[in-house]
Amino acid sequence: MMILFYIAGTVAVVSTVGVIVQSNIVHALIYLILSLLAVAVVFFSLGAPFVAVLEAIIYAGAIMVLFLFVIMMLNMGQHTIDQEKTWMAAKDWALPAGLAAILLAQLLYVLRDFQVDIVPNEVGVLEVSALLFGPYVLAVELASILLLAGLVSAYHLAKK
Amino acid sequence: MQDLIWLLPTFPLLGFLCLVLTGGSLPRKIVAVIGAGSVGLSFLSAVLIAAQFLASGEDYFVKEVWVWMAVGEFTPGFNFYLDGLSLVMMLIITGVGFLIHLYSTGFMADDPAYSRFFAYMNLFVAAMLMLVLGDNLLLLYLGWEGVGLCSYLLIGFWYENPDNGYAARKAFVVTRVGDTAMAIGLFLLFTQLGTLNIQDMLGAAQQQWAIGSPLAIAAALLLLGGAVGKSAQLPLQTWLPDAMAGPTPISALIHAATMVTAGVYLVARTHVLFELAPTVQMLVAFVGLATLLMAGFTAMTQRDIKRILAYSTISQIGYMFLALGAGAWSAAVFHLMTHAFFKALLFLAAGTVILSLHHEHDIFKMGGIRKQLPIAFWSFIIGSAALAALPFTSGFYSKDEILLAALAVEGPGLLLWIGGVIGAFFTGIYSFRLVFVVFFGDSQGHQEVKEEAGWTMAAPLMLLMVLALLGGWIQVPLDAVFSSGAGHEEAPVSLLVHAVMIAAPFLGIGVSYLFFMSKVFDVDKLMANPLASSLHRFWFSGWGMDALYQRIFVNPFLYLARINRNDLIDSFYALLVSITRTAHLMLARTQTGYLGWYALSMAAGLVLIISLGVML
Amino acid sequence: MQSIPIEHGLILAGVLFALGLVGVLTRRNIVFVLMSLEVMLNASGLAFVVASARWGHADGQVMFLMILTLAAAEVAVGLGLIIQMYRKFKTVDIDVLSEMKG
Amino acid sequence: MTLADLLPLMPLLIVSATAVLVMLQIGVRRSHTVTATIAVTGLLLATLAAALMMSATNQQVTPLLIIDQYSLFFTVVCCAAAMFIVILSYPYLARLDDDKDEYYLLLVIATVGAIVMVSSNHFVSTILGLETLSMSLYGMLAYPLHSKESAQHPLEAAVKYLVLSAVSSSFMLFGMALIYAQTGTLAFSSLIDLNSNAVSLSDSYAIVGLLLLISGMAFKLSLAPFHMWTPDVYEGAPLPATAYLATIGKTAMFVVLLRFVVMSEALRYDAVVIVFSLIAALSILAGNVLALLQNKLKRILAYSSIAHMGYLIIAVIASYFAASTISIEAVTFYLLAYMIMSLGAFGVVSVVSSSEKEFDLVSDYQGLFWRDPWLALIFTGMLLSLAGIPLTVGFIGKFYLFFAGVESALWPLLLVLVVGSGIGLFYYVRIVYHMLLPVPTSPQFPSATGERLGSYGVLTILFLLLLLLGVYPAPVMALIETVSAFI
Repeated sequence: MMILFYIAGTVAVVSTVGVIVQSNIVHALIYLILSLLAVAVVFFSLGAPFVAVLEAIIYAGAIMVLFLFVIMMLNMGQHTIDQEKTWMAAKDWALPAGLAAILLAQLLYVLRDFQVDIVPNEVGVLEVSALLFGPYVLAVELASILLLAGLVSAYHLAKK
Repeated sequence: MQDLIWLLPTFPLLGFLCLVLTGGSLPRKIVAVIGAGSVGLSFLSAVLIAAQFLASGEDYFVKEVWVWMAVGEFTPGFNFYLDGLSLVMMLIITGVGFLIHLYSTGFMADDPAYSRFFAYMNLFVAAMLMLVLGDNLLLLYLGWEGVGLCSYLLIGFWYENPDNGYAARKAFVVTRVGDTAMAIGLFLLFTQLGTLNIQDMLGAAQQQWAIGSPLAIAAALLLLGGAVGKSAQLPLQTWLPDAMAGPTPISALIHAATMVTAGVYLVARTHVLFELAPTVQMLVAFVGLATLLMAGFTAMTQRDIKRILAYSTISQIGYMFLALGAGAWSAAVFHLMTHAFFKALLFLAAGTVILSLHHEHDIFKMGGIRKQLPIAFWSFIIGSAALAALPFTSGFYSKDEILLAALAVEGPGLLLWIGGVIGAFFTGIYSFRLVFVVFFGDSQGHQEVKEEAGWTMAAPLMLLMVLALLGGWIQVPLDAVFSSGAGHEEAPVSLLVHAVMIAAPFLGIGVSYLFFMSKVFDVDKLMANPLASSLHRFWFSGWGMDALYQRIFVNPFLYLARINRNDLIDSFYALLVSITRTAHLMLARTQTGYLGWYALSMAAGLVLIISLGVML
Repeated sequence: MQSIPIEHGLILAGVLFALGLVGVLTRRNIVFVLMSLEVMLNASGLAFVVASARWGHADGQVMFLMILTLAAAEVAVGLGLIIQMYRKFKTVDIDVLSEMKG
Repeated sequence: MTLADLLPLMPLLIVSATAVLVMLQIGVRRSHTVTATIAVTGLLLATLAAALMMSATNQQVTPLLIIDQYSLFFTVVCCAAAMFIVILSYPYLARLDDDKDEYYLLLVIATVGAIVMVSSNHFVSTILGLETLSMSLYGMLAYPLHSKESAQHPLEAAVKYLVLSAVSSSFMLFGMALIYAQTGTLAFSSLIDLNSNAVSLSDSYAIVGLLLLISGMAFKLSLAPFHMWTPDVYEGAPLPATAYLATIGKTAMFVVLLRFVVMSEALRYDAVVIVFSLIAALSILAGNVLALLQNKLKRILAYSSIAHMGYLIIAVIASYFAASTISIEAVTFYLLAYMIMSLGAFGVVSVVSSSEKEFDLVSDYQGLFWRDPWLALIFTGMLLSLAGIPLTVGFIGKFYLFFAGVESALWPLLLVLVVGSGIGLFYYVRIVYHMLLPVPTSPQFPSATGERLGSYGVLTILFLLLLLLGVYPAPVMALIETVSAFI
């Protein structure tokens, strides 16, 4: 499990780097899907098979397909790659990357003495659904309202 | 009925609102009804409340109307406090106020700004009632500033004349000096004693401060500053004579009967503090003595009828301060009341004279009008008699009490008494000088005399005449209020003392008679003497106080202003403005409109605060 | 079965989070910005699952589901806006959206 | 979740039912008037229900929601404000050449989110409420997108808000995850001493989690340095939506922030106090300075809202140092005051504007006193209240905040507050000054028509509230004192 975690983690990081540096948007999307799948494996290695499956189906599946549709609709194929390249000057990277690096360094710094080992006991679909239909039943209902809001907004904005 | 005490300021306030909101569009009749009627209603309720209060035999009565806000310990409220002192003040304000309002409906009949006049007057009455009835420092201060504002507005009522505007500003600025001292004093009391409630505060002061402790002295001094400013005592008296620029009913109401005595009220209300600071109390006595003498001298030399009365007001308030300083709190308030009667009477009568003589103010241009204006004449006779404290008039009783109290003061008692008697002598001179010059002798070629106006002006004069004569018999219910100061033993006083006190004003009247009536002595001949004439000039100018202030305050200030034209302080503000402007322009440039930049600023902000958090 | 130190899980989440942030900050193509946002949200979800695994209960996983929901809704609305933007400006460059400033 | 839990949820259920009803109605037959009427009725019912329940309800409904007097107080405030905004929106949208009904649907759903937020003491409900609110707001901000005549930039406003808001949400979520990793619970709880048996973490770890969460919240409250989006979004969005974002959006978020800070005892860490102080000072100064020479009303109000949120943070800091609940009362009162005056100010602008043309420049209001004295009076009242002039609710609110600051001896921040208020006076009074100028030769906007009667009614109510709470705030203060004891 431990090895799986590190391998999947490395894949996730590498493919995410791919997402943000790619100039070909379709490639970037593929990298993103790869990254999400790798995270799903990480979930699995942490003993959370249910969310791992959801990550793969909903995130890497449904949501990414939505992206793909839009990319197709906007007709952003090969010809936008050059444009993307002109938009990515090295100097634009320095400041954001620096800030993110500082942020990361701070996180590493505060995690330095946080040493708790996870023993990945499987917390699977049973436990999650017991929560969802128990104390969190209101959250499920509210999530439906949230999706309704998103639905109505998206419907109104995207029509015509 | 007592529960309805909040109605008292509410009636005039409503009157004010009605008059202001209609903006002068109401017919005069209705304005008169609203203006005078609201104060009348207020007086009526005051009488009923007073009757009930006195019948109840309680020492005091508190009505909590509402709590403005309750922030922790800080709970200022609209609470009214009624005891003997505020009872007397409330009756004077509403009673005399009502008579003056009634008089004004006739006096101001020709004025184009009729409605505005009554609006201000009503606001004044409301503020003054707030001042005397409030049970906490905030209400007191609100009323204090409110009456100051109304005084300013009313002195400058005829604002077309720039002199009036100047007088109004002068009054405002000079009293502001005192007000600032008082505000600091109130703040000191609040922070030191931790309560806004006046009674609680006084109680706390009594417990926490020893007699003569520096805090008590500081607080009493600062309050005295406010009182001196409002009541036109030395050294802040210079605004009151100029304040006569306002319409005469204003002079009667604000600058004789009520507002200028607010200083006396303030000292009487906080007398506990002054008892804790005996040196300051002695200072009060000497301020009063100096003022009454100074103003007495000045009044003898004035020519403007209203200025004479103004100086006499200053002088009489000097007597009240003398009484306060002597610890005769009741006597001071008693004199405040009788003074309100006879001085209002004198001012209103003077208003009648002025109106009848087409706005003539110079007494030496009047003369011999007793036949044409009998009511005014008798008003002046009675008013002046009371002012000079002739026996059996109201002024006699109150002044008698004051002088006896002054005599009883340990140490400088005799000095104070002699000063007071000399003042009484001068009072006799100047008050009857006025009567003789204006009403006897020949007519000084003035134009024909207009008829005396209708009943609205006559009736208040009649009533005030009665009060000025008989007001001395009124028993003021102040014993409970000043119980702490009741230590004065009524020492037996020799007959000589009484004889001197009774004789002094008669002597003054005699002198006045010889100069201005029988002309046994000639003023002009006296004036030929260089010493006398320079003294006259000196006194006429009010002891040169205005010139002195011009020289030591105004001129240096103007000089500073001149050399500082491009100037330090201003450039400091200009610098502030340009700093904020520059800051604005720089910050506005950060609002680029670019999403990426905004996101970057968020990330930078996050990194910044987390760095702060991790490092600390 | 060996154990995984929790800080490694959190660090992985932090790295992904930082990468997503870099993407949001640098890309001018709004579709890339939206994708980077997904990375950030996903990283937060990962952190929840890691924490949940530490405590051995499912609350964090429930939170992950909620994040999934909101990410989906956010993407839907965001893509709707992108379509309108493309219709109006014929570009996906976010810098055209800078008509208001100051 | 039992039946007994349903009763306290009544306001929430009523508003949700209203949303469903509006949806059904849209499905049956579109009618602008009917939709608005349903929305107003539903929100009114919810307001009344919450007000009636207030004195008797104090219940934790599932781990997610706490329905106590405090949350019900803000439920009342938010529902009433939402109702007012619906009334203001009606004439504004009347001539929009697009479907109008979904706007009300979104508004009602956003109110569901707001109610969840003010009742939330759990991360899950916070996030769900917040995102429901935001998701609806994206739609509302961009609503006139399809209209050709729209003068504003709804698309730009919505995209900026969506992207930045998502960034801030992810900050918040990551912070929550870090805190959860330490405490093991998603409910708001103290970060200290909770798991004494578990491995204790360094303080700085907790602080990083807190600061991530706080910075996400600060974005929603448009506190500096996370404020940059505010003016652009305010300016570009249609007025009633801006009003919604500025009042209900901010208030709901602030209630969550307050509850979280109090329950987590976050202010026990010096670093958090310092960061809060910095945020407050920066917000007050930046907000007021940025508004200084601004000519667009919506941008002025945006900048001023930055400053006002900064004032509020002072009392939040004070809540830790003062022994009494006075600073919580101060925050509560100020939020109410801010709601009234801000809604009033946006309402005035919205009354003269419509989706086709917004009158957003200060110079548009030149001579308003001579053309529409009542409206000008209301606007003056709102502006003076925002500036904190006595006899308005804004003064009492600011005094309250000041008092809370004094109790806790936060002198430097109080100095900043005074300086900021001083600068603020300038730009508020400048607008009043413009209204007093002579009427320009060509008046900028037509006089009010009959359909705006409702808006005038709303403005009048707000104006009366402004005066009432400025002159006689004691009863409301007493109520607030009672409800504040629950937090």
